[in-house]
Amino acid sequence: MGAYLLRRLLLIIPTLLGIMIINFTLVQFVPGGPVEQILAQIEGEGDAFSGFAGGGGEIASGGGEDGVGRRGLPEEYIKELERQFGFDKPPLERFLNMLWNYMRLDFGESYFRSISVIDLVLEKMPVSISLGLWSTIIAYLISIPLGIRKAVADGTSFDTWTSGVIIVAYAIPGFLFAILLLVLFAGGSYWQIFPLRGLTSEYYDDLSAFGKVKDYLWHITLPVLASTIAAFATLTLLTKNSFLDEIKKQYVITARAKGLSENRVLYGHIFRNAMLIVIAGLPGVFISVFFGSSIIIETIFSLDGLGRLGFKAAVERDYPVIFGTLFISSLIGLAIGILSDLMYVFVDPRIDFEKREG
Amino acid sequence: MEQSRKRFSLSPLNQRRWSNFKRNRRAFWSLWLFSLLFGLSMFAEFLANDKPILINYRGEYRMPIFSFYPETAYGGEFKSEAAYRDIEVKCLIRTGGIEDCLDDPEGLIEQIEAGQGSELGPEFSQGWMIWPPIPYSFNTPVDRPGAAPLPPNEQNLLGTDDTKRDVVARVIYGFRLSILFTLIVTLSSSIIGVIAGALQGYFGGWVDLIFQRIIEIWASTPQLYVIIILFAILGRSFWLLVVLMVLFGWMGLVGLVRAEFLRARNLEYVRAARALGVSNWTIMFRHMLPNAMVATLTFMPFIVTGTISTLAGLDFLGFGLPSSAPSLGEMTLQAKQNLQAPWLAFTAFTVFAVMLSLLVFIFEGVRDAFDPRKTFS
Amino acid sequence: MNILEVKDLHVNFRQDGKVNAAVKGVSFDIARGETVALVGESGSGKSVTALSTVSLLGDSATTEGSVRYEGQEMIGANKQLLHKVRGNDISFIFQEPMTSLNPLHTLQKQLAESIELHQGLVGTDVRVRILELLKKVGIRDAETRLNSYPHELSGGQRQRVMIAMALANKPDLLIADEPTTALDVTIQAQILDLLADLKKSEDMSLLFITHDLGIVRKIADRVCVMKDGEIVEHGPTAEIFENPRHPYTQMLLSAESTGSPEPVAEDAVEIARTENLKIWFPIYKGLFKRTHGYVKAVNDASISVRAGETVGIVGESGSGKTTLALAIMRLIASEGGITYRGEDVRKWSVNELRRLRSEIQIVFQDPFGSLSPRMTCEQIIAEGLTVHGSPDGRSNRDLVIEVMEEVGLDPASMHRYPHEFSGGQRQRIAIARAMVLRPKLVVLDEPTSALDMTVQVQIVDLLRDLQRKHDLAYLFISHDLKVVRAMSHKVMVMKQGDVVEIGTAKDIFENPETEYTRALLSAAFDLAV
Amino acid sequence: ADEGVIKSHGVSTFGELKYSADFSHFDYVNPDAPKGGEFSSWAFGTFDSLTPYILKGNAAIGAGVFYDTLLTGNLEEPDASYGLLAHTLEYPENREWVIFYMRPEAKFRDGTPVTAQDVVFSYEILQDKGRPSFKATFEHFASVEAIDDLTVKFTFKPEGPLRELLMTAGGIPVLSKAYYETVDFEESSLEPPMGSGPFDLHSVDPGRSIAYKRRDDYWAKDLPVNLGQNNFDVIKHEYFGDYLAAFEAFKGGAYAFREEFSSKTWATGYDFPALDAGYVIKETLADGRPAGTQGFWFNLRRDKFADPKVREAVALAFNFEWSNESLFYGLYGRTDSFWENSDTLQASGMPSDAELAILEPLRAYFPETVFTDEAYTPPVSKSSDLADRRVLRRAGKLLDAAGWEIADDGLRYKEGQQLQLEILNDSPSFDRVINPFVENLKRLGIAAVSNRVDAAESQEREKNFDYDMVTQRFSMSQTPGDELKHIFGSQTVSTPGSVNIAGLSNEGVDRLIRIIADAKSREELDTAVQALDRVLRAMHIWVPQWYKGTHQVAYRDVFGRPYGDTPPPLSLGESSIWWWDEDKAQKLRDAGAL
Ligand SMILES: Nc1ncnc2c1ncn2[C@@H]1O[C@H](COP(=O)(O)OP(=O)(O)OP(=O)(O)O)[C@@H](O)[C@H]1O
Ligand SMILES: Nc1ncnc2c1ncn2[C@@H]1O[C@H](COP(=O)(O)OP(=O)(O)OP(=O)(O)O)[C@@H](O)[C@H]1O
Ligand SMILES: [Mg+2]
Ligand SMILES: [Mg+2]
Repeated sequence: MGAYLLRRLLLIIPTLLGIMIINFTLVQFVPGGPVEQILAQIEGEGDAFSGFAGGGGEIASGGGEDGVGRRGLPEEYIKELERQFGFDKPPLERFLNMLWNYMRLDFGESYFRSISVIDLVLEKMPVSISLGLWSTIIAYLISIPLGIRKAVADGTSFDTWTSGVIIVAYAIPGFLFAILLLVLFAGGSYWQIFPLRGLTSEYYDDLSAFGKVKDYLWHITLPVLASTIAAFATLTLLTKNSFLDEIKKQYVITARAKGLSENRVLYGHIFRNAMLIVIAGLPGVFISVFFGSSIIIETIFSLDGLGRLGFKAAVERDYPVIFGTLFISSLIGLAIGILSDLMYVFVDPRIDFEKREG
Repeated sequence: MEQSRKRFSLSPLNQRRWSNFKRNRRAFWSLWLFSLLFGLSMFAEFLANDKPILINYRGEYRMPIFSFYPETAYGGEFKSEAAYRDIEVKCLIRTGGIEDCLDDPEGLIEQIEAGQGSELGPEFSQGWMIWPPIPYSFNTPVDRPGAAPLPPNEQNLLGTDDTKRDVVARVIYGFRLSILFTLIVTLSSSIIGVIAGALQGYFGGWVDLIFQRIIEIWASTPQLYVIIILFAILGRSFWLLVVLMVLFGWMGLVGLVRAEFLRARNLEYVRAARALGVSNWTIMFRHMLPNAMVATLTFMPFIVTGTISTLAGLDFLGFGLPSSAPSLGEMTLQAKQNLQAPWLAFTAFTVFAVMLSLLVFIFEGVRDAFDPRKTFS
Repeated sequence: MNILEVKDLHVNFRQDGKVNAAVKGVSFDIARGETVALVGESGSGKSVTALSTVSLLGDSATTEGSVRYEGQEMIGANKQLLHKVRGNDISFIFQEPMTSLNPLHTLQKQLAESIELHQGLVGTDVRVRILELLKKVGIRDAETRLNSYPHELSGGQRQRVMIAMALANKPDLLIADEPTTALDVTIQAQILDLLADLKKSEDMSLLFITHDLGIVRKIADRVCVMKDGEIVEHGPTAEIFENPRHPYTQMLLSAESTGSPEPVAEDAVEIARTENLKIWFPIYKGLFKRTHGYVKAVNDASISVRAGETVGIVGESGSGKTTLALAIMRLIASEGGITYRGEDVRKWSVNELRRLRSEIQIVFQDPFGSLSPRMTCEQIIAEGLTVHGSPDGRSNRDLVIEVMEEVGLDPASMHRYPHEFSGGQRQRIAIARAMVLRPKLVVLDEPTSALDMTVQVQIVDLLRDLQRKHDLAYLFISHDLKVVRAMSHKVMVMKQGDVVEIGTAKDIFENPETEYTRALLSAAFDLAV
Repeated sequence: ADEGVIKSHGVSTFGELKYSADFSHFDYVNPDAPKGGEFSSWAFGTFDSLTPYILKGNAAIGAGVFYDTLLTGNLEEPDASYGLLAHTLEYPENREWVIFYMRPEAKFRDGTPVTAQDVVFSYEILQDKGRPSFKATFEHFASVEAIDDLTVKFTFKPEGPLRELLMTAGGIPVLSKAYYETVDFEESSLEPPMGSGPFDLHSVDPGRSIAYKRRDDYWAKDLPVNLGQNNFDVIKHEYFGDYLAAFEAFKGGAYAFREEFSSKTWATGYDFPALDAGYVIKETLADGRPAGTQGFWFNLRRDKFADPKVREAVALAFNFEWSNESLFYGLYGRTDSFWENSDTLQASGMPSDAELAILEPLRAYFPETVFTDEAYTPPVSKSSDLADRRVLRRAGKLLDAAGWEIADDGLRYKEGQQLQLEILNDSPSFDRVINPFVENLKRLGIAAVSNRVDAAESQEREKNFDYDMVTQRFSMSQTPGDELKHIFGSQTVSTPGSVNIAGLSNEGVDRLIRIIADAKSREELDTAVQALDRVLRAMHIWVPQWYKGTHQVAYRDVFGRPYGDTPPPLSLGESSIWWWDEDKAQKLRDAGAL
C-alpha cells in the first residue's frame, strides 16, 4: 500500500505536466485571445454574461469609448498589446516560463486585473463555499435518510410519491427555478421577503454576531434553495438502490438475528456495504463544496463566485487565471483522487489496487 | 409466453426478468409511453411541417416532404422551393396552376370553395393537399399579428416562442433531437465508460494507474475551448456535438464502475468464475457487471437527462446547436428571458419532467427486474 | 414448560406468481434445557423453519401458523419484541458461516455489537469477554485475530466466530443450523462440549439442525425428522435411532459412505504436483497498511496426485487446506513449484492457464459465495460449457439437466437464483458446475459438509463412479474422516500450515504416525461409536 | 499676439460658440436647482476597480467623476467646449497648436493646485501606460509642454485632423502628478484616485454598488459651466449580474432611475404596483443625437458581393417591418441613412445643387443612381408575413440579373459556385432577428446560415475580415470628420483590426471624406456628409437595421428637472442637471413608497 501511495504521489507530477501541456497546446488553437478580448471591450462589446443574463437589447453595443469604435486601433498598438501579454515570444518559451513559475507556486496575475490568481480565487471563494457547502449539506442530510427510508419502504406509496417529488424537483431547470424564486420572493411585484443579490447586506459590518449570521442566512436562502432543488434525485435514488442491493443479504439477517434495531441494521451494517460509492465520493464532494459553482445561479443572484470567474476567464481568454485555477484545482483534484481511493480501502478492506490477472 | 419466446427467443432468465419488469406497472407503462413518444417523434415531419404530406396537383400526386418541387412546378414564379404555406401557392395547387393566383389568391380560393372552380376556364384542375396536424415546422414563423412570444390559441396550442415559431412543432422536433442526441451520447459514453471503469477496476495495477492518469488529464481539458476550436474549424453541427459530448461524457461513469469492480473482484464468485476458466471479459461483463450495476443503472436516467441539460446548457451559453435548431435548451433559455410568456417555461418544464419521470421509472423497473432478490406479487 | 412451541407452521415462497411451499405444517416444541435435533433431507425446510421462528425470512416468504416463545406469539410480533428476543433470548448460528458475517466489520466489532447491545458492557470489559468467547470456541491467537475481517479467516474459523457470537449473550434458546460443518473433529468435540456445558449451567435449550447423525445421537434429547417440508417422524433420540419407523428415517440412518476407492493403476500418470509450496499472508497495520507480520497459511507442502487417484487432505480448521487448494488452482499467489502433467504452470500466461481450467476444477468451501448472485442455476452450471464447449457435442441444456439429476437436484429449479436454494442444494450446484466439464482433476473443498447422509452417499458414489469411468484425480478436503476414508487413496494431514503426515489412506487410518493424527482419528471415530 | 491667433474662453469645430465669454450658466440648467438627495441607477455585471483609463481592472461606472478636464462640453452644442481648468485657450487658425491658460484656483481634492505639469504628466502617462485607445487618441499629438505653472502648450502634427485635436487635448483628464509618485498608475485599485473633480467616493461595496458624494469644497462649483449641475449629494450605481434581477430591483425600489434598452421589457414589463400607483414615472423622451449606424455589413472583400445587385437583393430579404412588429413590439424605426436621426446630416430626396457640386467631379466612382434617383431607402415590406412576395420578387430579379441562377435544387449558382452567405453573430439576442432573415434568404435560393460565436472569436474573425456579413454599430459623431476614413476609407481596407468592416475601397469615397474633414463651415460639412450618405446608400454596402430616436426611462417620482418634455439634445442629464425634489420625495415617503 505504501508503495502504491508513493507511486500515486509521484504520478501527480507527470499528470499535472500532461494537463498543462494539453491545455497550453489547446489554447494555441482557440480563435481569439486576450488581445481580441480587449479590442472587443474597447468597442464596448465582449461581456460574456449579458447573453444569458437577459441583456437582450436589439441595439447592438458599439461605438465604445472615446470614439475608438469609429476609428479602430492602429495595428502597431495591437502588436504592442501582444507584446504586453507576451505573445511575441515563441509558445515553447512561454510554456517553459509558465512551468518554471508554477513550480515556484507563482501563478501570476490576471491579464485584466491587478490581482494575483490566488487572491482572485480566494476572493471568489466565499460565494462558492456558501453555495457549495449548504447545498451539499442539505442534499446529503435529506437524500441519504430519504433513500434509506425508500429502500425499506420499497414499492409502498411513500416510495412512489417521494420519487415523484424528487423527480419533479430535478426536472425543474435550476435557473428557471432561481428566476421564479427571485421574482416571487425578492422582486418588486410580489413578496419582497428576500434580498435580490449578494451574500451579505451593505451594513453587514455593523451587525452583531447573531445579526451577521441571520443576515448571511437570509441572503443565501434563495440561491441555496435554487442550487439544491435538483440535487436530491440522484443521491436519493442511488442510496435507495444501493440499499436494496444489500438489504436482503445473509449478513443482514445475521445482524437482525442479533436483535439489532432496524436503524442499527440499516446504518450500522448495511450502510457501509451499500454506500461504498457514496462514501468514497465524499472527498470529491469536498471539492464541490469549495469549488462548487453554478454560473447561472451566481449570475441570477449577482453573486461573484468561481463559476463566473471560470466562465469569464474562459471567454475573455484570461490565460493566467485559466491555467492558474486549472493547476490549483487539478492539484487538489489529484490529491482528492488519492484520498478517495484510500477511502475505498477504508470502507472495504478487501479492496486493493494491485494487479490482478485471470 | 410460448410465442414470445419464439419471437424474441429470450432466454428463460430474460423471460423472468421481462415478466418481472412487466409486473412493475409503472415501469411498464412508462416504457410504453416513452416508446410511443419516441416513435411518434421519429415521424415529426408528418406531425408538424410547413409542407403538406400529400398533394394532388393536376391529377399528379406529390409528397413534398420527400421531394423538392420549385414553385414553378405548380405554375408559380419562383424557382426556389415552393412555400406551401403561402396563400398564393395554396391557390396554385388547388386551381391547378392558374396564374391569377399570384394576384388574387383569396378570391380564387373562395371561388373554388363555393364550387365554382370550373368557371375559371379550361386551365382549371381542382387539386388538394393533406396537411400535417400541425402545419408548421420547427423553423416556420407563424403568421399571426403581434409581437412574439405569442400566447397559446387554437392556432398555436402552446403559443409561439420569441421568434414567432410554433412551440408545439418545436417541442416535437426538439424532443426528437434531444432524445436522439442523448440516447446516442448516453449509450456510447456509458459503454465506453463502463468498459473503461471495468478494465481499471478489474485488472488494477498499472492498467489502473495509467488509465486513471489519462482520464485525469483528459478530464481537465477545457471542454469549452475544444468546442470553440472544433466549431470554428468544422462548423456547428449535431454530430460534432455528439462526438464532443461522448468524448467528454464517458468519464462520468468510470469512477463508479471502477469502484464497484475493485470491490467485486475480490468476491468468491469471481474466483469461482476464474477457476472455471471463464475469460476476463466474460467475468467482467457477465458475472461482475450485473452485480456492479446499481450505480450505473441509477445514474442512467440522470445521465440521459443530464446530457439533455448539458446540451441545453451549451445552447444557453451559446456554444450549443445552431440557434435555429429546435432544442429544448434554447426553449428553456427563452423561458428564462421571457417570464412574461409562462407557456414557454411551462412547456419546457413539462417536457423535462415527463421525460425524466418516464426514464427514471423505466430504469427503476430494469433495476428491479435484474434484482434476483426482489419479489413481485 | 416449553420454551418454544411451533404449531402448524407453513412457509411459502412466492416467485413469479408461482408459490413454492417450503414448509408445510410443521409442529414441534422444545422444553427448557432440552436439545431437539432437526434432521432430514437437504432442502426439506429445516433452515426455513428455523428462520421463521423469529421472522427472519425475507419478503418473498409468507409464514402462517404459530410460533410461541415462552408463550409469546412470534409470528407477526411487533418490532420491539423481536429486537428484544433476537440475539438475547434466541440466538442463531447460521448454516453458511462464510456469508453470514458482515464482510466489512472486524471480528471484534461483530462480536462486540451484540454484547454491548444486550449486556450493556463497554470498553475493555467487552474485549475481555470477546477473548474469552473466542478462546472457548478454540480460536488460537485470538488477540491477534480480533482485527481480522471475515475474508481473512478460514471457513471453520468463521463458523466459530458465528458460534461465539451466538453464545455471547447466553441465550435461552440456541438455534444452531449445521454449526459444525466446517470444523475438524477435535474442535467439533470441543464445541459440543461447550454447548453441553452451557446447557447445563444456563439451562439453555437447543434446536440443533444437522446432518451428522453421530452428533445427534450424542447430544439430542429428541429428534424430528423432516422431509419435503414436513416432519415425518419425531421422538426421543434413542427411540428414533433404535426403532425408526418412517422409511425415510430408516434410509437416513442406514446410509453411510462406506467402501473404499478402486486402486489406482500402477502406471497412472501424475496429474499435478506441488513442491514446497508456501503461502504467507501479510498482516497489515495502520493507515498506510504497512506489513506487520505474516499469517503462515501454508509452509511447505509437497503433494502429488495421479490420474484416478484421490488424495484426501485433512487437518484442523485453519491449517491451510483451502489455501493450499486455491494455490494449486493458481487462484492465489504462492511460492514453490506447481506442475501440471509435468509442466510448470507457474510460468504460464493467463491464456494458457485458461486452457488448463477445463481440466482442473474446484468446488469451493463456500458454495453460496462462489455462485454469481445474479445468474440462475442453469447459467451457473452451464458457464463452463459455454467457455470450453460441451465435451460431447450435446446441448448445454441437456448436460445441465443431466448433471443436476446426478447430484440430486430437481432440474425444474434450474431457473432459480442461488439464494433461492437451501444450503445443501447450493453445494450440489457447485459440485455440478465442476463435474459437468468432466475435468481431469477436481479439488473438492468440503463438498459434502451440507449434505445429509442419503445425498452424501449419492454424491460419494457419483464421484467414485466418475473417477472410475474417467480416471479422475481428486484432491479431497474434508473434516468428515469417514468420507475421506471412503474416497481417498492417499491422505495428507495438515496442521498449522505444515504437512504433518502423508501416506496411503490405509496407513494413515490404521497406523497414524503422529500424535496429532491419532487425536484427530480418535475424536472422529470415537464420536461415531 | 500673432495675426490669426485666436484667444477665447471656448472652442468648437468651426469656431462658433453659443455662449459668450461672460455667460452665467448654460441655458438648459436651473441655476437655482436645490442641492441634496441621492440619484441612483443600475449597471450590469460587476466592477473591481476605481481607476479608469488603464487596461487592468473593470472600473466602476462613473469613475471619471474624480477628474476635471481643461475644457468641458455641454448638452446642447455637439462639439463646443468651454474652459474648465483653463480659463482661456489660444490657438492659431490652422489649429496646429493650442495654449491653455489654467485657473490658479483649481485645486486637487487634497488642496494642492492643479498645474500645467500635471497636465503634461497626465498626457504622458495616459499615452504610455493608459488604455491603448489613448495611443490612438494621441496619435497626432506632437508635443505637450508646460510653459509655466499655469500654461500648457499642445502641438499637433500638421497631417492630423487639426480641426478637432485641440478639443481632444482639452478633454484629457488631469491627474495629479504628485499622487502617482507614490501610487502605481498601472495597477487597478479600489482606492479613490486623486483628482480635482466634483465628486469624492462615498462608499464602495466591491462588485455590488458604488456611490460618489458631491464635494462641497469643489473648487469649480460656482463656475458658469458648472452652475445648476451636480445637484445630487450622492450618486449611486447598483450592480446586478442579471438584467431581470436588476429590473426586479427597480420595481422593488432599490434604485431610482432606469433607462430601458430592451423593447420587450419596455413593452411588457412596466406594469408593476409602484408604477400603477404613480410612484414611478415612465416616459419616452426625445434623443437628439444621431442614432447609431447599425446594420448587417457586407464584406465587400469577397467576390460574391462585388456586384451591388447581389447586395441590394440580400438587403431586400430583410423584412424590417415584420421584425419590428413581431420581435420588437413596434418600438423601432427603420434605419436608412448612415446618419439616422440627424436632420442635418442625412441625405434625402434628389441631390441638391450643393451636393451635386461636390459629387459631379467624382461621378465616375459612383453608381449612376446617386445622380438619377432619390437617396436610397429600403422598400417597405408587409409586416403581416415574413416573406413579402413583392419584395422577394424584386430581389430574385436582381440576383438573376447578377448571374446567380437557380438550379434544380432550388439554390443559386454562378459558374458552378453556390451562393452562400454566413451571418456572423456574437450576440444571442440577435438570433431571433437573424433566423427569420436567413429563412427569407433561403427562399431566394441563397444558402444562408447564421453562425453564432463567442466574442473573442468574433473579434478575431472581424479583425481578419473573415466573414460574409456581420452586425456592427458605429455611434456617429455629430460633427463627422477625419475618423470616417477608418470606417469607409480605402487606407484601412486591408489593415487587420481596422473598423472598415465593409471593406470599402473607393477613391470617390476617400475624396468625399477628405472634403468632409476639410470642411470649413458647418454648412459645407453638412452638404458633404449628405453627399457621402447618399453615395454610401446607393452602393448598398450594408443591410441597415433599426434605431430608436428616444430615451425610454422610468424613475421614482422624486426628481425635478429644468426642462419639460424636451431634454437637451445631447443627453437627459439625469444625474447632473436633475435635482432631488424634497416635496415629491416627502409625498412618496408619506405613501410608504420610499
Ligand atoms: N428464498 C427462497 N425462495 C424460494 N425457495 C426457497 C428460498 N429459500 C429456500 N427455498 C426452498 O425451500 C426449501 C427448503 O429450504 P431450506 O433452506 O429450509 O432447506 P434445508 O432443509 O435447510 O436444506 P439444507 O440441509 O440443504 O440446508 C428448498 O427446497 C429451497 O429450495
Ligand atoms: N486472505 C487472507 N488473509 C489473511 N489470512 C488468511 C487469508 N486467508 C486465509 N488466511 C488464514 O490462513 C489460515 C489457513 O486458512 P485456510 O482457509 O486455508 O484454512 P482451512 O484449512 O481451509 O480451514 P477450514 O477447515 O476451517 O476451512 C487461517 O489461519 C486463515 O485465517
Ligand atoms: Mg439449511
Ligand atoms: Mg477451508
